[in-house]
Amino acid sequence: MKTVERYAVLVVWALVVLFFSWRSDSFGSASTVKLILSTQTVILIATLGVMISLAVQEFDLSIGSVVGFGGCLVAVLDGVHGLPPGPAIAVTIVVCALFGAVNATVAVLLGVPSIIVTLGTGTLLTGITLGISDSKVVTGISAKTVRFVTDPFLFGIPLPFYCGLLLCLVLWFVLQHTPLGRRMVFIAENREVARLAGLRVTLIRAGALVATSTLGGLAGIVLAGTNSAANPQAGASYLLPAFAAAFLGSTTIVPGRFNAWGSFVAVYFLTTGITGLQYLGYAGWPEQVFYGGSLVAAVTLSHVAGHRKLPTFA
Amino acid sequence: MKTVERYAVLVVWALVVLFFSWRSDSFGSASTVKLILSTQTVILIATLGVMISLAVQEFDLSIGSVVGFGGCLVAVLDGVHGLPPGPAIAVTIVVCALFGAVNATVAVLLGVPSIIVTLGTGTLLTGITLGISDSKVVTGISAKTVRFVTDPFLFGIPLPFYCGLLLCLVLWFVLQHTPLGRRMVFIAENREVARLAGLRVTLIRAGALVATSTLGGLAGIVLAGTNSAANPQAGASYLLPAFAAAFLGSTTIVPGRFNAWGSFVAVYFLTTGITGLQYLGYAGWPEQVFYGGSLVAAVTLSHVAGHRKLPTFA
Amino acid sequence: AGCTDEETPSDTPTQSVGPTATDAAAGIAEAQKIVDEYRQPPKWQGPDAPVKIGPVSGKKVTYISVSNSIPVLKYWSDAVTRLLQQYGNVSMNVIDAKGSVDEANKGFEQAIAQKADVIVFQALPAQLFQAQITRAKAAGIKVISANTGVPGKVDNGQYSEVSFDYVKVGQLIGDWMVADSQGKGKGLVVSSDDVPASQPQAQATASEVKRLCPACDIQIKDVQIPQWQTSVPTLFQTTVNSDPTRTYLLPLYDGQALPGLGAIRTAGAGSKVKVGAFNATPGIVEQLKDPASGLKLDIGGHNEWWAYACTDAIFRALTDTAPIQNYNVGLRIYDTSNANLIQGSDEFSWYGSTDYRTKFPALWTK
Amino acid sequence: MDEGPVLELAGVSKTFDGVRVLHDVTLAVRPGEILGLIGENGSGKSTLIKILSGYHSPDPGARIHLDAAAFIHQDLALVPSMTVLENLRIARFDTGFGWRIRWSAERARVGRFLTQVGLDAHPDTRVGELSVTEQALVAVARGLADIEETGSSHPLLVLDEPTAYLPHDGVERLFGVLRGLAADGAAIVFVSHRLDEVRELCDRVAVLRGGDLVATVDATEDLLPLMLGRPVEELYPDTPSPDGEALLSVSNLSGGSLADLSFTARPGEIIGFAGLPGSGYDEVPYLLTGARPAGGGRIRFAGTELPAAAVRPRSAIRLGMALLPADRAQTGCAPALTVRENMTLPTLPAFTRFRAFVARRRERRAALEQVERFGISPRRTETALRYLSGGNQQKVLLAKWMLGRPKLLALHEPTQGVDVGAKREIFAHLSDAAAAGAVVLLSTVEHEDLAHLCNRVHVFRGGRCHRVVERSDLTPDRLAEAVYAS
Ligand SMILES: Nc1ncnc2c1ncn2[C@@H]1O[C@H](COP(=O)(O)OP(=O)(O)OP(=O)(O)O)[C@@H](O)[C@H]1O
Ligand SMILES: Nc1ncnc2c1ncn2[C@@H]1O[C@H](COP(=O)(O)OP(=O)(O)OP(=O)(O)O)[C@@H](O)[C@H]1O
Ligand SMILES: [Mg+2]
Ligand SMILES: [Mg+2]
Repeated sequence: MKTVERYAVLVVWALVVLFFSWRSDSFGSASTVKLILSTQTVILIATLGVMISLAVQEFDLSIGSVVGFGGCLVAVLDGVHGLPPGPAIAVTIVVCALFGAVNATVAVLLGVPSIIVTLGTGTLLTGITLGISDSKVVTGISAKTVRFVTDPFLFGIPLPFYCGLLLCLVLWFVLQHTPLGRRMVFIAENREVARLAGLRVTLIRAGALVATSTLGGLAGIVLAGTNSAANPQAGASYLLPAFAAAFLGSTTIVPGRFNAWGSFVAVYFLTTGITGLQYLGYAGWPEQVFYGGSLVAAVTLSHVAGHRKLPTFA
Repeated sequence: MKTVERYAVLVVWALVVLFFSWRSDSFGSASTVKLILSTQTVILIATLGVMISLAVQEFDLSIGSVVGFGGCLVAVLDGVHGLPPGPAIAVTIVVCALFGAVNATVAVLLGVPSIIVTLGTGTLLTGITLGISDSKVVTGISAKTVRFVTDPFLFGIPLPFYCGLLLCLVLWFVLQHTPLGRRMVFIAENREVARLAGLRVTLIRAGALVATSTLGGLAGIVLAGTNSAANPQAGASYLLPAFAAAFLGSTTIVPGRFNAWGSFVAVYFLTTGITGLQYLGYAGWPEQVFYGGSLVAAVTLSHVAGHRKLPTFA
Repeated sequence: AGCTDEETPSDTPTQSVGPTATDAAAGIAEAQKIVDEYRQPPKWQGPDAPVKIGPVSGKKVTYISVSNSIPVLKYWSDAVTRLLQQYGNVSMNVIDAKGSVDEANKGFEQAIAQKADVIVFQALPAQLFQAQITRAKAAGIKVISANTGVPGKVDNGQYSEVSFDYVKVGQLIGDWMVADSQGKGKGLVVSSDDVPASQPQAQATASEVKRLCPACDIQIKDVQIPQWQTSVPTLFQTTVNSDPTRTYLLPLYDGQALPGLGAIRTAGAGSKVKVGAFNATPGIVEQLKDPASGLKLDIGGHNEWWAYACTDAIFRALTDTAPIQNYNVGLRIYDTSNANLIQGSDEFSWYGSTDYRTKFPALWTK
Repeated sequence: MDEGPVLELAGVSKTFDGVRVLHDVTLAVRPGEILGLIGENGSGKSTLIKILSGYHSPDPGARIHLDAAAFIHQDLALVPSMTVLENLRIARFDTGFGWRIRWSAERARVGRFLTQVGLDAHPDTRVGELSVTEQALVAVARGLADIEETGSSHPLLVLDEPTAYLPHDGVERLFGVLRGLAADGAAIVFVSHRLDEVRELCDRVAVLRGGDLVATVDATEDLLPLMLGRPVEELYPDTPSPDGEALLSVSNLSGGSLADLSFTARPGEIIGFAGLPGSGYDEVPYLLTGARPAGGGRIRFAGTELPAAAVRPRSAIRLGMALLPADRAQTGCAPALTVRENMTLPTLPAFTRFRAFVARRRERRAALEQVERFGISPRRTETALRYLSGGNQQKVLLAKWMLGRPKLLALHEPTQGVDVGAKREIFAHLSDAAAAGAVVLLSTVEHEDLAHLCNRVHVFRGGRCHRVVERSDLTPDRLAEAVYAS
């Protein structure tokens, strides 16, 4: 049963792939794989970002805003103020990390639940993003940055995907194999007990929130680089998909825990269905029905297969 | 300290009102009060809806979709199929309640965390909404329905506001003064304790999810009636504001618990700021900065004043 | 000015064309004339250069729509798909970006992977896709942008731009306000800067009003899509409350106006304000007949006409024919005087002109 | 060699929300010394310990000297969903290259500590799958592991009521370990409400009363009066004599580690259940009341007969049963809610007007009555339960069930963490309930209590009841013999 649970989502994924390969001639091809892998990097990074907070039972609802903000900031620095790509990216990441530190201060030090804090700070940051970009698409990102982000790197897939892959690897290692990873799970399970056991709960929780915002900023940079421009409103559309993928990911590979490869699988599983439907010509509402339906089905299936508690949230 | 905590949000609200009355000539007037009270009914009802689930530690992320769906369904039934308003409204409410029952089945009976379930079912329902409305604005809601929803009822404010008020009263009574309310608090705190104390945990949790969807449907009906048309896309924009208000509400009046009057205050507090800014001519991004900022400030303030744990979520 | 305006729009749409009215009466008269003209069925002013569509058969088009959950966008993608198939045996793959830039990017990648011949992207800011356009061009794919605001404006590497003349729409809204208020109107334009066409349209309204009516007054405020539901209702009411003489409320689109119409109805202000917007969306434009809604003007752009124009632009791109700058897709003013035209479910019958159905195919020679 | 004290504190006070719970405590523990720390419930023992561990900060003016220390907290502080290994080593995993946890080394090490405390469990077992007793051993093992980790030759080990859930042989083994540690130079602070244990193990005893350190005396002194500050009364009430028809009859009950249990009980009977961990003695309260699903068997209670598998907590309560689980933190209480709210949870309909809304004044009065009856401190009903000491929380939970005047009390370790005075009160309440015609079922490791209170005790081995010791031969020694004899 354990194994069924672990791989339930993978099995559903395989079925989805088979189905679409059968129905559509062009679906089952290397170019589809390339397409699916190379276009979901932003959401992959954002998902890994929220997953880190979720792993210590913190909800970061500001992720969407940070993605939008990060993209605009790097575009403003690089495109408008003419900073070279390196410093522009570095400054953006630092600023996003600082934003995460603000979240952490209010949520962890003052003890206000992170879900409310980030709902507020996220809205505030969206306002700021609109302010700095004058509510307009920011353009002028240097060609170097854009090429760096969009040129094929290996097997025709651009570099950011491999960054995402590396990130998965790192997070998998940290969560599964290092003391920090275990401590995060411990904190998620029972914060008080973790404190009594002598863990630096405050530091780890704060660190997770900072990491989330940092990855959010990175996702924003990739987004802006891919488009060579940044839309201040673009971030909002990443909030729910990132959470959906992180939650779905927590039902597979290491069921019951938020985990990196689970998130990876979830991101690409959810995209596969949509891409398949598009190949078949069903753009529009069928996509949403499929997305929602497959999310519920996959989660329920792996849950029923495992008779196991999923991470509880409320 | 207790009292400061209880009324911190009210005090901040008063300060906001004073500030805007001072800065803007037209702000401090009966028409502003009327405006603020009469335009927020949809969000008030949606907030009360999510509050009910939150009170038993269930997250219903499908509320936005249900609002959109309810609006479209009533418009389709009344406007397209020509059902009289009464039956159209009744059918809509029943269908929304059934949707809530689906959420409840998967979340409570199968035991999948409600936050994932409703993320999925919500997306699915959005797809269905687009399907039933053919992705178009649905129109033709009978004039009677529209007048019923928009005609001034008392002090120039239309009926739905008073429905919202009544709902607050009922929910306040249930949550604060009935055994059911007390039991909901226990279920939120510790499900196992509640079960061992003989509470019908499953039933109450399921009931809360059904109630949330039912109120979501009601909010949708009010929305469609007010606009005399239903936009299948409209629901999504109610998700975050409803959660923001419910959370903010949990920090005031009965701090530490999700409560009806707290939600009421929160809804109107958050609107007041936006309205004031609009009077001063700052529409656009300053609104969001203010909204996010005042949310964080109010929550933090009442938290710091109370030295008390807010309801924990994650 | 008006329908016979053949000048290509200048780069800065805010800079309006035509005489500057020095005295108020002349301005009002001119505005009135334009409004009257556009109340009539739109006349064909399309291209006359033919295009040989023999070679297009079997070619592939990818069409990226910003969100097919929005009714009119869904209609367009369906209609263009049908026309391409019917007249040119061209197959079209529609991608719904669901409002997400990433999904739109995926559309470009998918088109490149599937070796499409033309990519159309609909109502997405062209600046966002410079890199993708460059890559598509490198792969030999022509890119057409649609409805980004100014017809024929191609400054991000696309092959052509096929758009409603949003600048004209903005001007018409301004003309209507000037005429309707007899040169005394005060108005609020509610833009939505996250929509690419919004700034040209909003600026056009403001400058048209300034040109024809020095005594009039226009403010512009920005309410973006995620806030339409929550901010527009209060914005309408605060505007009226803080200045009861500012009675012209001019959101860009009637979809944006919809939540505000509810607020007006609720406030019983239907007779005190005049809401004017663009799109003539079925379901919303009907509210012209309901005095309580406050909706007094809804300019319609002919959606099937646009679909033909878009099809034409695709044919020209597929055959490497010079693109058309401005298709002058039919616009018609609906207001309380001709609201009776809004009848039945066939929105195209409201416009009273069907020329495009024969004129366009006549250009598409084998 | 003259060693300085391992732990030295002076002027330690602690105030919670204006209430002083520790007042100017001064104390020193030397290497090799085992210091007992005793006091009534709520006298400040755990608070003092949490100050030592850095969990609470003391009021200004305190001086604390302490080098290397390990703590075993009250309520164990374990995470049930994680493995024994993770619980033991969470704060100090041994890592290899790339900060990778060395699982095999860890497993070996943990295995060693588990052997030391006599727990036969795999390091990868989830703690939640262990019994409460086994969990207590895990907590002890963690303390030992932590102390080894300090690497100090004179570490301090602090144990806050580690024996509350331990059976007799577990206690003996623990004492052996502690004595060994002390002989190697460790200092030990040992908290317990079992004064005989304190006397047996400790050299000196510090006595807290109401936050004041009233004395630090030799363990041979008479501790009870010092601790209570009042004359001592008889601990055990008279065992009531049952009469009438059987109120409860159980046939072939099985489930969990328990198989095939049958017995009957008459009103007024107090029946004990004893055995080694895993023998099934502690399943009875849960299976009878439907808290855990029974595998088979039938139950007849108060004229209703039904399959055991069909019992749910709700139906059990309706029939007049009450369950007091041992795991207070996970299944017993809602710590964030008030004493009153916790107390009236199962009986709320009794405090309503028209069965519709809560008559809060009546509810408060009833809660206050219980607070007085059970001597709960502080004597307030509107405090959140989490702010009560462990023993007082336990009293609240018993008071909660007594409010409903149950006809069957199924209790698992009802006096865990309860001081002698309170224990006496709890026994008196149980005896009163029995005298009023209730059946009391008592699963506990406290053989002394069983011997004094019960009409008979069922002793379990390997999931089956292998002997019933009747009132006539019920002595602690007989009982221990029945439990441990092979
Ligand atoms: N966090 C807190 N806030 C307020 N009061 C507290 C808090 N923790 C403990 N107290 C109070 O401090 C007093 C001492 O509690 P403590 O837990 O130290 O008692 P104890 O001696 O360990 O009792 P027991 O034998 O029952 O475990 C009690 O009155 C308790 O209510
Ligand atoms: N929570 C745990 N408690 C105890 N042992 C564990 C735990 N998690 C893993 N281990 C053990 O540690 C060893 C290595 O762990 P794991 O299987 O995760 O690593 P791996 O095989 O190198 O990684 P992977 O299979 O993911 O590539 C295994 O023997 C595993 O059983
Ligand atoms: Mg392995
Ligand atoms: Mg204690």
